[in-house]
Amino acid sequence: MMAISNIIPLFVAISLLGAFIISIIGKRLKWLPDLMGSLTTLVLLGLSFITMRIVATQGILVYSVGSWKLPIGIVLVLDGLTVFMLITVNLIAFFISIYSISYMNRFTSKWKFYTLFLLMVAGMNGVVVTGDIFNLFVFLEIASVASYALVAFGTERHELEAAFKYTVMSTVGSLFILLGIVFLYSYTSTLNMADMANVLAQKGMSNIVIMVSILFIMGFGLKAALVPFHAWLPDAHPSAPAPISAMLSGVLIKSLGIYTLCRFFYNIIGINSSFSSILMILGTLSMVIGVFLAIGQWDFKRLLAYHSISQIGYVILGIGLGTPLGIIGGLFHLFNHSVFKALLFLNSGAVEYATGTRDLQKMGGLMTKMPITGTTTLIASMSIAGIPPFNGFWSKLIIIIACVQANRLGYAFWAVLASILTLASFMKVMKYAFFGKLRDKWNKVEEVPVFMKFAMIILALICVVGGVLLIPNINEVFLKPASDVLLEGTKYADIVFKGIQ
Amino acid sequence: MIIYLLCLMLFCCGLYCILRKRNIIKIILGIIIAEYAVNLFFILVAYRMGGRSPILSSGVEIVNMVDPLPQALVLTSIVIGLATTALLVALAMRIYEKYGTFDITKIKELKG
Amino acid sequence: MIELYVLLVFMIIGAIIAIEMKDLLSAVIAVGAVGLGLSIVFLVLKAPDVAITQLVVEMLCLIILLRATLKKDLPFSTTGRWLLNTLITAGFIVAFLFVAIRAFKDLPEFGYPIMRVANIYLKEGLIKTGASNLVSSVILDFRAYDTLGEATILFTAVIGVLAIVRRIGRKKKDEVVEEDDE
Amino acid sequence: MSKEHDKGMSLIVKVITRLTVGLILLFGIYIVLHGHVSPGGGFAGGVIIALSFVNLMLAYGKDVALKKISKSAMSFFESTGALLFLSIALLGFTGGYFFLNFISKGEPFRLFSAGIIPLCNIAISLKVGAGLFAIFVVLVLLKFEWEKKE
Repeated sequence: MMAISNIIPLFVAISLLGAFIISIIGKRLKWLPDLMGSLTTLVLLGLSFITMRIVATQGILVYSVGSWKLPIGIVLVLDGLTVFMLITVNLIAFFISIYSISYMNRFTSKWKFYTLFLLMVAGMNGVVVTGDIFNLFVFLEIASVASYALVAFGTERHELEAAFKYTVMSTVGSLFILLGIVFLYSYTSTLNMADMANVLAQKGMSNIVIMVSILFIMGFGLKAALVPFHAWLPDAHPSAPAPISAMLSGVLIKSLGIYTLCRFFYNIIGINSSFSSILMILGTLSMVIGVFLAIGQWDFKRLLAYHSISQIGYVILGIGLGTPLGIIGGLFHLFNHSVFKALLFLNSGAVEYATGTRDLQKMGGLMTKMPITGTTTLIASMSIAGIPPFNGFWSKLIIIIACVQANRLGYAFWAVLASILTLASFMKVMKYAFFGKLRDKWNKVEEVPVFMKFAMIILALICVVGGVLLIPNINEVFLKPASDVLLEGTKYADIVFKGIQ
Repeated sequence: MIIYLLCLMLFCCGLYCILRKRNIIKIILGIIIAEYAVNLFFILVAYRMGGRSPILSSGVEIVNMVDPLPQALVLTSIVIGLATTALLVALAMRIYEKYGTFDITKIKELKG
Repeated sequence: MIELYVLLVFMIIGAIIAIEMKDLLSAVIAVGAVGLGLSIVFLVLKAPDVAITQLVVEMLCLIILLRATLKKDLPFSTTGRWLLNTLITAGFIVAFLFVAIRAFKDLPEFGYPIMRVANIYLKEGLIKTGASNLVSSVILDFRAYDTLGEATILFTAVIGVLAIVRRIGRKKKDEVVEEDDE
Repeated sequence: MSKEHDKGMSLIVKVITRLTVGLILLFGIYIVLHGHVSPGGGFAGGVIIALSFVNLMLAYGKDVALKKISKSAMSFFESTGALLFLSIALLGFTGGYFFLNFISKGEPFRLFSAGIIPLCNIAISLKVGAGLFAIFVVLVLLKFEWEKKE
C-alpha cells in the first residue's frame, strides 16, 4: 500500500518525465510534443485538485525524500499555501499548453519549446513543494534557466537582447540568494526551513538576519520585478512568444518571487513591523510607478508588462499589511492576476497571430473581425481595472478595505489611484485595438484557431465567476488555508515537525 | 574574519564588473567571478581548523573531518554556474552575429 | 593559513586585471587564472571533490569563452555620466561591505563551524549509505533530489543553447521552413 | 581560418592527441566508477569525458570527431542519461520512497558498494559528457557558418 503522501514528489517527477520523453522522441513524431505537453499539464492539474482535498481532510503532509528524516534529508511540505500555488501554476500552465498547440506553429522546433516549457513547470512546482532552502534555490534556477532560453525563442535581434538583459539581472539575483543561503547555513548549520526557523527563533534578532533579509529582498525582488529591480521585465516579457509571456507574467514571477518572499519573511524569520513596512513601501512604489509607465505605451505587450509590475505591487501591499484580511486579499489578487494577465497576454498573442502587429496605433475595429478575442479582452480588461462583478474588483476591494481597517489611509489612496489609472490605460487599449473604424488592411483578418479560442474562453469564464472563491464554503478549502499558513508565522516549524510520519 | 572580507571583496569585483562594464563578454566574466566568490565563501564557512577531507579510508580512524554538506552544495552550484555561462555565451555569440559588436551601448533597440 | 591569504590576494588581483584589461582575450585568460587559483584554494580547504570539478569546469568554460572571443578585440566605449554611475556603484558596494562586516561578527569564527547536522553525516554516513566518500554519499543519497535538479539544469541549458542557436526562429503564415534539428 | 579548423592542427599536436586521448577517456571513466570511494564522481568524470572529445575535435577538426560520435547519438545519450537518473529515483517507490537507496549497500570501500550511488554516477556522467560536448559542438559550428559569410 502506497502512502498518500507519495503524491508530493510526483509534481516534479511527472513534469520532468514529460520533458525527457519529448526530448527523446519528440523530434521524430511531430504530433507527440503537443499531446504530451497538454497531457502532462492536465495530469498535474488533476493532481493539484486532489492535493486540495487531501489537505482539507488530513491537514499538512510532510514527505521525506529517500526516507531520510528531517534535518539530514530533504523534506517536501504540502500545506495550504503550497496547494494554493500548485493550483494556480498548473491551471495556467494547462491552458497555456493548449493555446500553444496552434500558436507555436509559427515557430520552428516545437519540441524544444515544449521541453523547455515542461522544465519550467517542473521548476515552479519544485520551488513550491519543497521544504528545504537549497533545494528551493536549485528548482528556482531550473525555472529561471528555462525561461532565459524561452524568452529568446524567436531568435530575432531584440529578443536576444532582451534575453541577455534578463539573464544577467536574474543571475545577479540568484547570486544574492545563494549568498544569503550561505550566511543562513553558517549561522544555523541547517538547510531545512522548519529547522532553521526553530534555530533562528532561539537565537533571536541579529545582524545576520538583517544581512540575509537585505540579500533576499534584492534577490527575490529581482525575480519578482519589484520596482527598483524591475528593469528587465518590460523588455523580457514582451519579447517572448505570447504563451511564454503569459507564463512569465502569470505565474513565474509569483512562484519565484512572491511565494518565496512570503515563505521567508512569514515562516522562517517571522515578520515584524519594519519588514512589513519595507514590503508595503516596495509594493506601493511598484504599484504606482508601474502604472504611470504603462500609460504612455503603444506596444500592446509592453503595456501589459508594465501593468504586471503594477499589479504585483498590489499583491505585495496586501501581503505586507499582515492582517488576515490583507493577506487574503493579496493572495486572492495573486490568483486573479495570474488568470487575467495570462488571458491578456494570450489575447495580445491572438491579435499578433492574426494581424502580425503589436502596435496599438496600427490596429482598430478588430472587434468585428475577431469577436471572441475582442470579448475576452474586454472581460480581462475590466477585471484588471477592477470593475464589478469581475474577479479583479473583489480582490482590489479587499486590499483597499484591509488598508483602511489597518489605518493605512495613505496606502489605500495610492491603491485607488493606481486602479483608476489602470482603467484609463485599458480604455485606451480597447478604444484603439478593438473599437472604432475597421482599417482596410485588416479586412482579411480571421479569427484564431479553435485551440486558442478554447483557452481564452475558459480563462475569461474564470475571470467572470472568480468572485465565487470568496463564498465561505469554497473560501474554506482554497484561500483560507493558504492565508492561515502565513498568519501562523513561525509556528510553521512546529507544524512541519509534527507532520512527519 | 579578514578572510571572509577578502572573499566578499572578490564578489564585489565581479559585481562592479557586471554593473559598470559596457561589453557583453566583460559582463559574463563578471558573473563568473562573482560565482567563484560565492562558491569560495560556502567552502570557507565549512572549513575546520586542522581538518581532513571527508573521505574515509579503511582501517584508519579520522576524527576531525571538515563539513561535507557545503562541498556537496558547491558541486551543485558550480554546475548551475556552468549552465548559466553556456547559455550566456550562446546568447552573446548570437548577438554578435546580429549586431556585429559586443558593445552594449550600440545594442539598444529596446528602450528601458 | 598564510597560503590562503596569499592565494586570495592573488585571485583578487587576477580579477581586477580581468576587469580592467582592454584586450578581451587577456581578460578571459586572467579569469582562467582566477579559476585555477580557486581550485588550489579548494584543495587547501580540504575539498578535493570540489577542486577536481572546479578544475575541469574551468577548462571547459575557458575553451568556450575563447571560442567566443577569438579575433574580436573591440574598442571600449564609455557612456555619458561615467563619473556619476561609477560613484553610485562604488557607494552601493561600500554600503554592502559595511553591512556584511557587521554581519560577520555574528558568524561563527573562521575554522570553527557549528556542524550540527554535518556531524550526523560524518558519524552515520558510511553505515547508512555504504559510500566511503562522504561528499558522494551526501550528493547522491542524502540529498539526491538536489542532484536530480542539478542534472536537470544542465539538461535545460543544453536544450536552451540548441534553441537559441536556431537560424530561423519565427516563420510566416503557412511558410515551410527546413528545420535544422540536432 | 575556417579551412584550417576543418583540417585540424599541426602534426605534433595530432600525434600527441592520438596518444593521450584514450588515456583521458579512460581516466574519466575511472573517476566516474570510483566516485563513491575516492574524490571525483559522475559530474567531474563526465566533464573529463567531454573534454577528451573536445581535445579530439580541436586537434583533428570537426569531421573526425563527429565521426566518432554523431550529433543524434549525443542528443540520445543526453536524454537517456537524464531519463535513467529519473527512473532510478522513481524505482525508489518500490521501497515506498522517492529516491530510496533500494539496492543493498554491500561492503564498504569496494567498487560494488553503496547501492544506487554508482548507478547514479554512471547516469550523470552519460548526461554530462554528451550534453557538454553538444554545447561545445553547437557553439563552434555556429561560428563557422557566419565566418564563411564574411
